Amino acid sequence: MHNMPSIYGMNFLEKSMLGIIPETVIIIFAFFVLFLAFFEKLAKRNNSYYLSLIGIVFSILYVLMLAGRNISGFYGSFVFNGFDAFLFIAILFSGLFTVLMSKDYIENSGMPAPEYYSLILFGLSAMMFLVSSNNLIMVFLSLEFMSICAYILTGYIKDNTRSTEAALKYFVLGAFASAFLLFGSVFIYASTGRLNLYGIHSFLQNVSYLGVAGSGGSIGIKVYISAGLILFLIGLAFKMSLFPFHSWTPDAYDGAPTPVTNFMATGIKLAAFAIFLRIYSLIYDFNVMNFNDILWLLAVFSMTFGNIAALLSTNIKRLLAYSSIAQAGYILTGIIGGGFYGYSGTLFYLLSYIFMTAGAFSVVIIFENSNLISLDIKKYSGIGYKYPFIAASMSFFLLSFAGIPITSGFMGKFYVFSSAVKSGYNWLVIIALLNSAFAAFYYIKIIVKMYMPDKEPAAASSNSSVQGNIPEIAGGAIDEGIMITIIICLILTLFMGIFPQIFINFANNSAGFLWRI
Amino acid sequence: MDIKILITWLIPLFPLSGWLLWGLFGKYFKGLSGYIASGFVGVSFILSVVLFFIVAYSHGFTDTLYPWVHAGIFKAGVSAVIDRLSVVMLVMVTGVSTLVHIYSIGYMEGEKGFSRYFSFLNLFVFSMIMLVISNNLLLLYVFWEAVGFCSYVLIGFWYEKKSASDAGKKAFIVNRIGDFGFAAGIFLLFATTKTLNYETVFTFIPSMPVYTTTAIALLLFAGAVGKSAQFPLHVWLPDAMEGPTPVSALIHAATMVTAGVYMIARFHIIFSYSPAASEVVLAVGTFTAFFAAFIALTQFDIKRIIAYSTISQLGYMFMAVGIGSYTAGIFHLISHAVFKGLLFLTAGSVMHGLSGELDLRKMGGLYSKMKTTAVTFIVGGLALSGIPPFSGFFSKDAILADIYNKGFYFAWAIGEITALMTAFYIFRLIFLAFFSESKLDPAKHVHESSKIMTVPMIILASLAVIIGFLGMPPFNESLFYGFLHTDFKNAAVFAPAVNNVPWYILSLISVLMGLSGIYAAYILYIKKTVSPEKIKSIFKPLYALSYNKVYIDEIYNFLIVKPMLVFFDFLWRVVDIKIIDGAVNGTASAFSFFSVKARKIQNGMLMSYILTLSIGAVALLFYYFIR
Amino acid sequence: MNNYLTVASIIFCIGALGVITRKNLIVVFMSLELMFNAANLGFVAASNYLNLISGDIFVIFIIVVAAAEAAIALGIAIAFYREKGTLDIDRANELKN
Amino acid sequence: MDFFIKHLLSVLIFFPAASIFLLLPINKKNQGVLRNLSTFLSLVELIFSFYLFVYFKQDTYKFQFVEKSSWIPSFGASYFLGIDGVSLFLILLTTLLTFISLLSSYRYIKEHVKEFVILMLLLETFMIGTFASLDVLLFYLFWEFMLIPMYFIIGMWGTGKRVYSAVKFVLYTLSGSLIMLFGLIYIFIMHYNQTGNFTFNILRLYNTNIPSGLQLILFIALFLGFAIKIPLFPFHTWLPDAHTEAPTAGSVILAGVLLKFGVYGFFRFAIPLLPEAAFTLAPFVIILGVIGILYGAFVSIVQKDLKRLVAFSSVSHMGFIMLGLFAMSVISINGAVLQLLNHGIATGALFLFVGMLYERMHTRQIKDFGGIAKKAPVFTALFMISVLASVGLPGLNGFIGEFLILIGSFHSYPVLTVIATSGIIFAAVYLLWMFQRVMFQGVTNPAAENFEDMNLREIITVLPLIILMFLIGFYPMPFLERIDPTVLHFVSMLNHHNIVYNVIKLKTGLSNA
Repeated sequence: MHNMPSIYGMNFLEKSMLGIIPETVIIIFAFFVLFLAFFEKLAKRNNSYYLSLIGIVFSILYVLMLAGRNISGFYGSFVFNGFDAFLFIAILFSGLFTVLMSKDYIENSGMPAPEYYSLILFGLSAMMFLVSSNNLIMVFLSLEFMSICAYILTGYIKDNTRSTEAALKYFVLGAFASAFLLFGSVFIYASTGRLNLYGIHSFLQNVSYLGVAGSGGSIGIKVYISAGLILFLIGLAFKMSLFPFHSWTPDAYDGAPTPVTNFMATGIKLAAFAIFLRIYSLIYDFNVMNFNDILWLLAVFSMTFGNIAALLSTNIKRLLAYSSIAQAGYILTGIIGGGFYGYSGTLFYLLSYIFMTAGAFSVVIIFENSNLISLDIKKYSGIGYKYPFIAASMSFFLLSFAGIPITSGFMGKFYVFSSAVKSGYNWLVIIALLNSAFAAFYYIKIIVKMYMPDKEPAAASSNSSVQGNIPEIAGGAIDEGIMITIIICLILTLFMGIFPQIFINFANNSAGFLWRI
Repeated sequence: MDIKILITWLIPLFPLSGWLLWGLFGKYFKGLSGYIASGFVGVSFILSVVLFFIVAYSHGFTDTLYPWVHAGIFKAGVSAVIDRLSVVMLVMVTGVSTLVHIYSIGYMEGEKGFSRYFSFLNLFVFSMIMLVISNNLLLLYVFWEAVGFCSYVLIGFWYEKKSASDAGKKAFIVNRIGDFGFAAGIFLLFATTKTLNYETVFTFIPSMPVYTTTAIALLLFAGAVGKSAQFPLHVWLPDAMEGPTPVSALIHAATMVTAGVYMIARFHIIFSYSPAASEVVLAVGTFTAFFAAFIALTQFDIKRIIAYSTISQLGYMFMAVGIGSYTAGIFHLISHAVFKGLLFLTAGSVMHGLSGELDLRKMGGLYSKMKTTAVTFIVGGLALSGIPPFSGFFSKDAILADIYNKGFYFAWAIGEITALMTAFYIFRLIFLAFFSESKLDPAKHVHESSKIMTVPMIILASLAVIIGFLGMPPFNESLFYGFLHTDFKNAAVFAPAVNNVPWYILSLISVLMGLSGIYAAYILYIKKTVSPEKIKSIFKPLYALSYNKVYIDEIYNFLIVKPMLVFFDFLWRVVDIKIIDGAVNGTASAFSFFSVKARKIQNGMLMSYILTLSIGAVALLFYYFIR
Repeated sequence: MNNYLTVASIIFCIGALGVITRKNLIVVFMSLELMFNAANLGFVAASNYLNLISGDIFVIFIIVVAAAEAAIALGIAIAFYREKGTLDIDRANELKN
Repeated sequence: MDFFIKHLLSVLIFFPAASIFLLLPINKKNQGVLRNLSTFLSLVELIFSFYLFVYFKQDTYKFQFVEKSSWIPSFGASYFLGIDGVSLFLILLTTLLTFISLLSSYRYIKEHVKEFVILMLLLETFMIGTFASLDVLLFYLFWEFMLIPMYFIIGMWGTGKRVYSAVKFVLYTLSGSLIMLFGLIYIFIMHYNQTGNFTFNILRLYNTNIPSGLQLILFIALFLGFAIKIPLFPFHTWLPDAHTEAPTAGSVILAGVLLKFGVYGFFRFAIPLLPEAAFTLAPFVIILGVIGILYGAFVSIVQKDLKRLVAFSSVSHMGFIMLGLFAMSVISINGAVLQLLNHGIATGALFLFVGMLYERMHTRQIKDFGGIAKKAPVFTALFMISVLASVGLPGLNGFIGEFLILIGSFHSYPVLTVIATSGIIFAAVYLLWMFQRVMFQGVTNPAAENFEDMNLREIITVLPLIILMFLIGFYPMPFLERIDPTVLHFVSMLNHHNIVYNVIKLKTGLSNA
């Protein structure tokens, strides 16, 4: 409650502006990139690509400058504190990766680059707004902003039926879900009369002091606010792609251009979880309603459904989509675990998650760019010998998904699960562990394909056995952007797996900001 | 280091080094290895004789070479006990081994794997020596099994013959069955006394509850049954005749098979404190003696006949130790070692002469062709059938007299009948092989064996004549008794002498038995006043029973081996693959089934997606508001 | 105000049902708009009841966003029609399993 | 030098991993260099590990070569290494077997040599780490990642249904160890709730006091993880497949080292952490072990595939070890630990010989062999020695371990011990029968006609194992006197727990009355 006065007290515009500088930078660069589209000459080559990279880097620098500040601007509809700093960095990284990995892809797709990059930048800024927004209006607006960018990006590739269809589905479902979110906020507003999150917080606090919201009291408020929160949760759960609000995930991931898939899988998920975490931590203290057992159900269903569905899927993008549903379940475990420990665990997991996902998708893109290979996993057979480094890193990311030690995936899982055990959700953890046991199967299935082509090594001589069906990378050379992405992801995944302490410290700081509210 | 201790450890050292030499560098030595090996064993024979006199004129001692296994309270060292019993055994073992080694040089001449043969023979001698002198049960058990292993290797010496390798395997496994009991006995002993060292164990025995003692004794005896081929574990010994004959002479007549008797004599305190166990020993011994002799009556394979006679003679020894007259048992052990070794060597020489012929029906009239062999064989035969003044007479009568005087009349009667049968079958063999008209094909050139083979035979034969006088009756005033019985003075007397019939009456009876057996063989096979066929037709079922070795092997095969194999196959094919692994793979397939179902939900229809979403929403609201 | 909210909820449900049942893309979009407007109604009612302005502000924003969404929607619809030659959403079944 | 000894364990753990960087630049075409270099490196590692043996103080149970530095403070996890008499020999076994299996695969591994040697060295790093780490999280890190190189080794160089076996191996063991992870996390949290600070230091976690009922559940959780690794009777089905399809080197490492981790886990974690549950459940574990002994032996008798036979024999041997461990007497645990080494040595050797047979005749079916003894005397002699060691013939290593186990267990579990003892009979049956059919009798398969005897490399490969068989058989003291103090301390610790436990039971009983 320490900064309550600063919320309702007078704020200076500069201070408010200071809070949103990173977003602003991104937006400005987005407009630059967009302007590039007007000049034929500039639109050629990769100006927009580099420009957006520069923008993101700048914004990261700004975030680092602001880190540690605690700003609340625009009459409390924004806050910027350690929590946001952490998530901004994460989101910007996911944007960075998305941009890095989309150079060749966009060229191959033959669509104009500037618009694409500007959309990504806009999406990024929207996510950052969403994270730092502290007001139901802002939440709704930035959510919609983000989603609209995502819709467009999903359907970005013209005359590609899959892309269009994905956009269609994503849009209809997304709008449907945000309608729920909206209606939820109606109820919340109606019951509390506040739109500012801190306001809601304080309201609930007072009510709970009066012993109303708890057991008994005026049923009206209790019912309204619970209904509102549930509807709100549904809206966010959609973005977090939790079962049963996941149904867009596989199709959208599948149809969308792969960099965009990566964007959705990392950025949007990150932002959604962040805002959910913020709201949840606000309402958690006083059990307005016992959220946890609903979340419990969602988590269990998500991970189980995701893993089981992924078990037999043959298209790698769909497989990753399903696995991301499962991962969402794991992340939710941390939130359920709750408390300082649980939240920092969740943040840690989110961070590690974006790195492994980005890595995996960039490997997928490499083979997609060389148009010889489809998304069918069968086509991956034997690439382990042709491209040792790429295959090795791919296996490493997959192992990280599976949660095998010395990868960040293990540390994250360990963190969130132990937090859940700490608050006594033993069955949840057992189920989650069993899940990750048989989830390992389909991750390993890909590794099997890459390294163990189904022919006797004795039969064919050393290398010719695996040369046969392997695609040549188009033009032989792999785009350096993607390689950079892979290397960064590899290093960070490994590093977070072995020496997680420094990242845990970051997560602790930001979680601390959550907690102090 | 004290000289006698040095000697003690040198005795096993020589054969051991021999084993290593031939085992590693055998192919560089060629024929030489035989002589050197015999030399080694000879040296340890001389050393043991020296040790014998040292002990005879001083007293026994024990020594520990090095601490071997120390784990917690479990302590066992490589340590030897040298007392009169062990030196007697040592002299016997090394002596017979030396002769057999020398004999083998001739017998195995030109064999492929000559050095391998001698290396394992040396290893056997080493193990046997260690078995005799070992001072704790762990060490005993170790070499108890080691000798079994040696016999496994040597029986299967001609491993390319399936029958040979089968026999070796059978010997090892049957012995293992016995050792299983032996091991259990050791465990029980350790569990009760917390030590395996002989003296310490023996101090505990008198104060031990008798049922424990009995249990221990019986379990140990199981080991003896296996090792000394007593019923029902006797099946391996006849098959063991697949091995080279000197091996049979050394291992399966003189030394290894008598280890059981030695063990009981060594643990006489345990056995004497448990009358029940001793009863069992007596019973088993008696039955086996009779049973084996009965089978031996009708066999035609000379080595098998001698093998069965070995089993039956071992039965005598067990009778002896079963009634607590350990000295007599050991005495019979020694004399039997001599004359049975002799019989085997001579049988080997016969085989050698006939280039591997074993079937009596294809022999005859060999006396003229191989005089030395024949004479020595007859000496052995007389000794076996207990005709004075041959050693067998003294030793066997010592046992039978004791049995009678201690009042086990039934056992005594059986013993006498067995004596009769023994005399009959051995002389049946002698007559058929050496005297009756020749049935072997003239093409085969029969020759007397070389000196290197005959000399050991002659030595053993002469021993068979003189050694008996060590036990000049009355036995318990004889030299041997006087020398050895001091070792057994601590034994509890559980079977006191009830009547004191003078020895000459009993001896007379048994001598008559022996003579009548010989006479029966004589009229059947030389005079032919009664044709064997006639006898055969009269006792047809009995004959069939005896001829087919009482069908023991068949029974085992059908009642135990076959069902077990079927059961194991069932375990593997059904329990392992179908049930357990089936469960494992079943879960996997179950998951993939669910996966198919789950992906049905993702059917690509926008409406169904929206439906799922809104159903989920409704469900959540509902879930909350019903609570 | 409960009545207002009830009405709003009913409208919302109608909209949802419309989205679920109708096959024509345009109708689906209309139903979505209906749901948004249900929310608007709720906000207006609430702010009126609570004598607060923030609800009304929210409504303005919602309308704006809805407009933007409609634009996207039509864009997608056109693209879809260009490819499939129809607006039947059941034809969007290329991505499955 | 002093520094070297001080950080010997770290050196041992990370030397193989570091040596990978030496191998990476080498072109995968020149396989000879790769083979020789990797073998040499593992030899160096082996020599390093001898220092461990030399500088090991044998008169104390305390952990030695201890290294401790902070790793993840916020989990209380630290880089905490140290060995006692048990892990000492297991580490030595690991280094030895890695060297041997690298040496053995010169002929077997024809393709992707580079990947192979790299994976082997990686595996070595993780195996040693698992034995050396005294921090639960560190242990788990090493423990679980170990699966991956092994999985690649089976899957890439295996035969027949290699992929199936590899995946089965990984999933089976992984599911086990994840359940185990739950148990470990729970204890970790429990310790936090009691003391208020996170720690993964196993020595501290020993002091967590856990109610009996909970202990049972947690013990079962840990039990699953370790029992699958051993593998104990009902969880053994991954083993035959993995063993059968794996390349020789893989089988050697799998049988020689990986199976030991289960027992080691029980020794280091399950039993000391949850002593009461261990005491309560010991009879059941022992029953499973004894079933395993007989079952493994029975099934081995009817096997047609050599490797499968040896695999099932491992099940039988591990049963003995479990019996010894859970009888919880000093003697039997001494025996069990010694038997861990013996099993590694004997079974490793058997797999090497089976591998040589396979290299020469390209079959593993017993019926295809026969009459090899005549062709290859040296091979026969050494093979026979290893077979007899596995049979448990006195004078060879196998005997000492089994005897100690049985004689130690007899006091508390006479009947079960006697049943287990009957296993020695069946061991003789299946191994000697196999040996007879493979080596003796006439030559049936023409391929056996020109069966060349072992060459120098192969002799060098197996010689260390053969020597060890005789050494342990005739003079096991160097091993036992180092193992004994550790075991003594272990048992006294348990007995202390046991007394407390009985006291509690007494109290509760009184309160109930």
